Amino acid sequence: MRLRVEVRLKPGHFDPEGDVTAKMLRDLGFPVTMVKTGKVYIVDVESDDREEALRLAEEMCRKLLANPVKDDYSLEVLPT
Amino acid sequence: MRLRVEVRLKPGHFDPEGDVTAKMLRDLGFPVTMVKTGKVYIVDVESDDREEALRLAEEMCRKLLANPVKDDYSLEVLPT
Amino acid sequence: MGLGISLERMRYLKQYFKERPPTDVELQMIGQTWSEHCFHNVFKGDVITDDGRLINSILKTYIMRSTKELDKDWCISVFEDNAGIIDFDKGYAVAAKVETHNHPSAVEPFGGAATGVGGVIRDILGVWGEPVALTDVLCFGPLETRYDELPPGVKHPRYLYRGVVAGIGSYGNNMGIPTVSGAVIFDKGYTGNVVVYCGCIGILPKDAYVRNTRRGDLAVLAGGRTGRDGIHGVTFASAELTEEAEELRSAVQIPNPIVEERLRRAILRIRDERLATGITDLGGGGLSCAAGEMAYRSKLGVDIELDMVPLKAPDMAPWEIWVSESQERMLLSVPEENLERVLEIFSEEDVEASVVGRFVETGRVRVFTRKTVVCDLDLVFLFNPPKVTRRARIPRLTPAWVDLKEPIDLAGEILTLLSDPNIRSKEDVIRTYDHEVRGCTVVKPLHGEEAGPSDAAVVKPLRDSWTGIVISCGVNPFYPDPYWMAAASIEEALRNNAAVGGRRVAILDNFVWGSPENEDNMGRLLKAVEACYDFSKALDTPFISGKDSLYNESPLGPVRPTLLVTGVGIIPDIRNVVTISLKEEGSRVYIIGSTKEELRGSAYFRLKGVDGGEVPKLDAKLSRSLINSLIRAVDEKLVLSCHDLSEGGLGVAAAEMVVASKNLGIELDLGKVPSNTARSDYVLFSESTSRFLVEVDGARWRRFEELFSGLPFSMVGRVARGIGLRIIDLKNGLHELSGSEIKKAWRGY
Amino acid sequence: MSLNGFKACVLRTGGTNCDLETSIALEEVGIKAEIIHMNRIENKSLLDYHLVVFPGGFSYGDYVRAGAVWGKNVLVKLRIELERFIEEGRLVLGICNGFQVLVEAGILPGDGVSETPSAALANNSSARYECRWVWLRVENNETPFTMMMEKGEVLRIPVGHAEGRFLTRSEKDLEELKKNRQIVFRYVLPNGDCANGLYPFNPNGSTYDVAGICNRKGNVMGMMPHPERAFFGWQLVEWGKTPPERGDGRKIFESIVKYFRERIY
Ligand SMILES: Nc1ncnc2c1ncn2[C@@H]1O[C@H](COP(=O)(O)OP(=O)(O)O)[C@@H](O)[C@H]1O
Ligand SMILES: [Mg+2]
Repeated sequence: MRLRVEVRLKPGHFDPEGDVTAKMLRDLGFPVTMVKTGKVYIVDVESDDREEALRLAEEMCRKLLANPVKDDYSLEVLPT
Repeated sequence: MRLRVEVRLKPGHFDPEGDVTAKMLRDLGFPVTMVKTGKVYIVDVESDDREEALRLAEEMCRKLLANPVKDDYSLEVLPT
Repeated sequence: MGLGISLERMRYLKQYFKERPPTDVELQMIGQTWSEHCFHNVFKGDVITDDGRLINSILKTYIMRSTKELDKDWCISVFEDNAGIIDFDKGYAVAAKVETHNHPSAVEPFGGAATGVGGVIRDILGVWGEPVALTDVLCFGPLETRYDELPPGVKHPRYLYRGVVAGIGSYGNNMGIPTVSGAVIFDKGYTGNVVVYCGCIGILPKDAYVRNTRRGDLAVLAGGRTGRDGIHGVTFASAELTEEAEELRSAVQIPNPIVEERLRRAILRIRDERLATGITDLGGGGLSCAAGEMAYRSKLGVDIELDMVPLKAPDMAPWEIWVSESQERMLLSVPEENLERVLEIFSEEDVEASVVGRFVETGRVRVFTRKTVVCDLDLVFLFNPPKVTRRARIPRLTPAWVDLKEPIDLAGEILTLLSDPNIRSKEDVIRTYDHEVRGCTVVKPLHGEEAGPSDAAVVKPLRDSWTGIVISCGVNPFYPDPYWMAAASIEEALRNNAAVGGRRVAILDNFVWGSPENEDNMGRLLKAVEACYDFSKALDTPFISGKDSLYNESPLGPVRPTLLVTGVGIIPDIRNVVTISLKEEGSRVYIIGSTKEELRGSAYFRLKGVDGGEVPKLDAKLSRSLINSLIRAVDEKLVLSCHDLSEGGLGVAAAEMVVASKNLGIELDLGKVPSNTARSDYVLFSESTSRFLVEVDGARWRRFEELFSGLPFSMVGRVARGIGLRIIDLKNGLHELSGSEIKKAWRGY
Repeated sequence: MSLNGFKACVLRTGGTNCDLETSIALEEVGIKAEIIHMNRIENKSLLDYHLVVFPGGFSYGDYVRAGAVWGKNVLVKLRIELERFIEEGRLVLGICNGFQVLVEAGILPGDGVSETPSAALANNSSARYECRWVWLRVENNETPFTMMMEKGEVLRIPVGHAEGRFLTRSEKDLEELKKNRQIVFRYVLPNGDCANGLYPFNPNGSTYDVAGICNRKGNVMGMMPHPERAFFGWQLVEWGKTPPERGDGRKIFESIVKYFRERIY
């Protein structure tokens, strides 16, 4: 099963990478007011069960992909 | 207008970060066969026109956010 | 992009391929090997001047000749390998190399600058050196440039500045190599052509410098995978930057410092176990150049199997694999019996490594894919194409009179100069680079509690030796006379080195110039290299390495011709280094050297918008005597602090010493300065060469004066507490600046 | 064999880059330091050492998050041994990336090891890498790492990082840390007063100016500043006329020796 995990900073947290990207886009002449960044992981898990796959993904986030102190995440099962 | 830009490695392209992540997840006991990584940018542009906003985002990808050698990207206008 | 081969060379090529047509792999290899970037066609070719001279290779005639004539026994390898190598201490040698990465940085500033750093680090690894320090000199257009001044294809200087600085920092920081020295220059002459110099200094046990590839040795490719990034980087490096620059992003390599970090570990272990017979980095031209050069210099041939090369992307064509300039790769020649151990080390360090071929006796480079030959070239043919001939028109600088009223407010002029983008603090850049990693940095780029600008950086590379490497640079692109510009740059590198106590300086030249097909550009280049010979010889400082980047052209015209001279000196005991901060109330302040009305191209004249008068000239004999005496004074511990006089002259140098000091300032009497001018502003802002401001131990000044007897010098004031600068001008007027005013102007906060 | 017979294991993995200077600092105070790659840790037993050090660098290229991959890798490979190691009162020191690793591994600030981190070292509020000398105040001088210092003493040590902003889950967690005297170092002004977040004295925007913390027992410590870069007098940013004998960072290493000497294994 193919999952899509997106990890983003919790609201209100500094996003220096986003800030720098925004500045660079403005330097290039784009009318950009804000950029926020996030990470995407496309994960293939050996499981045919949607629920189980999502449960696994949840656990992956807790254990590795996100730091709960500063990150939010969202999960999605992708069609294959 | 708020845009969502997702930049991902082209299919078949070597993804060292994805490989490290997959290995780590497997070491943690997850039945993971593959991980591919990507980036998300949430970009606010000063434009009320959907088409123009998308065109700008396209250009941002060509000029900065994506590397034509290795990256694909997808664009989306987000509801605000 | 085309291959960029001249007509004459086309004929030579046709001649070689009488029997059969060349393959695409062969054509690509030839294109890369003969490129300006790899072959240094202009520096190694002929030059015909408009005054009727024929010069055979300006590199040999000027730069290499001086080194040869100076014949220093401490020069171990010069102009040959990836980096210049000089003797150090305790059986160790120092390796140094400086490169440019202008074109890539112009289209992809982060990746371009980062891979510039990555490349020069591999040059050090490529002579078995352990990198210990990095340098960077960056030139941008003015940050406040208006968008409507930029033609299509030219990126805004601010964008380039941000990207380049981030790229340099990211690579060095990730690899754990301190970036200790450099410069940042802003000028319209760089708006269309950003200039990015990256340098690396390394250290190696002298007996580990092995270059002995033998027949039968295996060609081992190690490091990152080969991808489509950086294809045609070398031809791109000589292309004019036009509107299509966007599309050229694919010619820029993609950096991955972590791969290089692991590669470094593995290479140094292989070095320490003496397992390989040869090594080189993959830079311009990728595998094609590395394999070809390694075979050619060992008088061998090489067979390469492209199928063995690990790829980043599927479906790469053979020629793409052959010339790809993907980063973080090295080629080693390994005797068969050591192969297992070599692969074991690579795998322990998580570095991918594959045997991709073998060195053979054929004298040819043969490339196979799926067992068929796709390239079979004679190396002698490949490395001896017809020479290129260029024409040079010798420049004659038109004299101009200066019409500038002497200002009343000298203090105000100093503050304005201190806040000039080219003079003010570069803290925003410097602090984003880790300059402390490795724990070897003795003199930091911003030194002292008050973080003043150091003249040179000092690192202590060996645990059980007090000897330090002193790294400095000289760059004066604003002096309009190329001959004296080069002279001043060389001497500035030496002066900066001496100011902290460095001596026995070796230098590196890096030319960034406009198209050599333009006779005026070529003429200016010729004058500059002439000065390189004259002054490296006269100042007794050999060139050990260098590089030229020509063809820096954009829709805004050629780049401002820029010569960077990097100085690598030593200090026998780092505990004797001299820094810029004032140390003691009441100690004496001396100026060394004489001040002349030499302000053409100076920061002061540029600020005032005037051009004229004389450029700073150099009396090499005097310079040597002054520097030698200064070094003796340092060794006798008479010098408490020191700063060289360069951009902004005496006024700025004195102010910068105040910036670096806590609660201490300088009283300065301009009437005491040995000079040939009657104007106070000229005394303050002249950029005459060979000058230093020195704080001397109040109790031992007589000895100091003795050391300088017969030379131009004078006590010009004292260090005082609680003041900034207190200047008495030639008419006995008083000009005062507080320490905090000075600091605020220079730091911007 | 070193003078004291004390042994440190300085771990490294791809991207670690401060292992050498950290080992030199250890050796200078008489601790035998062995640099060991994670790829070869299987052949070793941590229990042969008195001290484990996670040095600075960019382990795994900061993939996923700074320190995250190495942190989990440590759990996978060393968890049981490391728990016992800590339990027995042996010492663990994380510097810079090493601190990030200890937090991501759930070793700090907790007690023992937890699967999800309860603190974070987030991006600097200046949005960039910061290499500068800071002033640190010793908040707790009763840990094995600070025994040679005075409480309230101000140290001069440099930082070099882009992700050093210490965050806790909640105000309550922070109070807990204070109560348990787990805050070891704080960024302060040159005169020793709290930085209160003031840049550049607090170089990264850390909560409560936290620069280094320990576990409850005090035998695991992580800190963002680099004591190994302020070890020798000649490394210091200001000398006066001649280099001083020693830098403040040395006190951490000397404290470790003192602790070992006073404790019998
Ligand atoms: N303009 C120059 N001045 C002095 N030395 C040069 C110059 N160009 C090249 N060299 C020397 O030639 C050698 C090969 O240089 P280069 O082609 O840059 O090597 P690589 O491509 O391996 O980095 C080096 O030792 C370098 O110092
Ligand atoms: Mg090279």
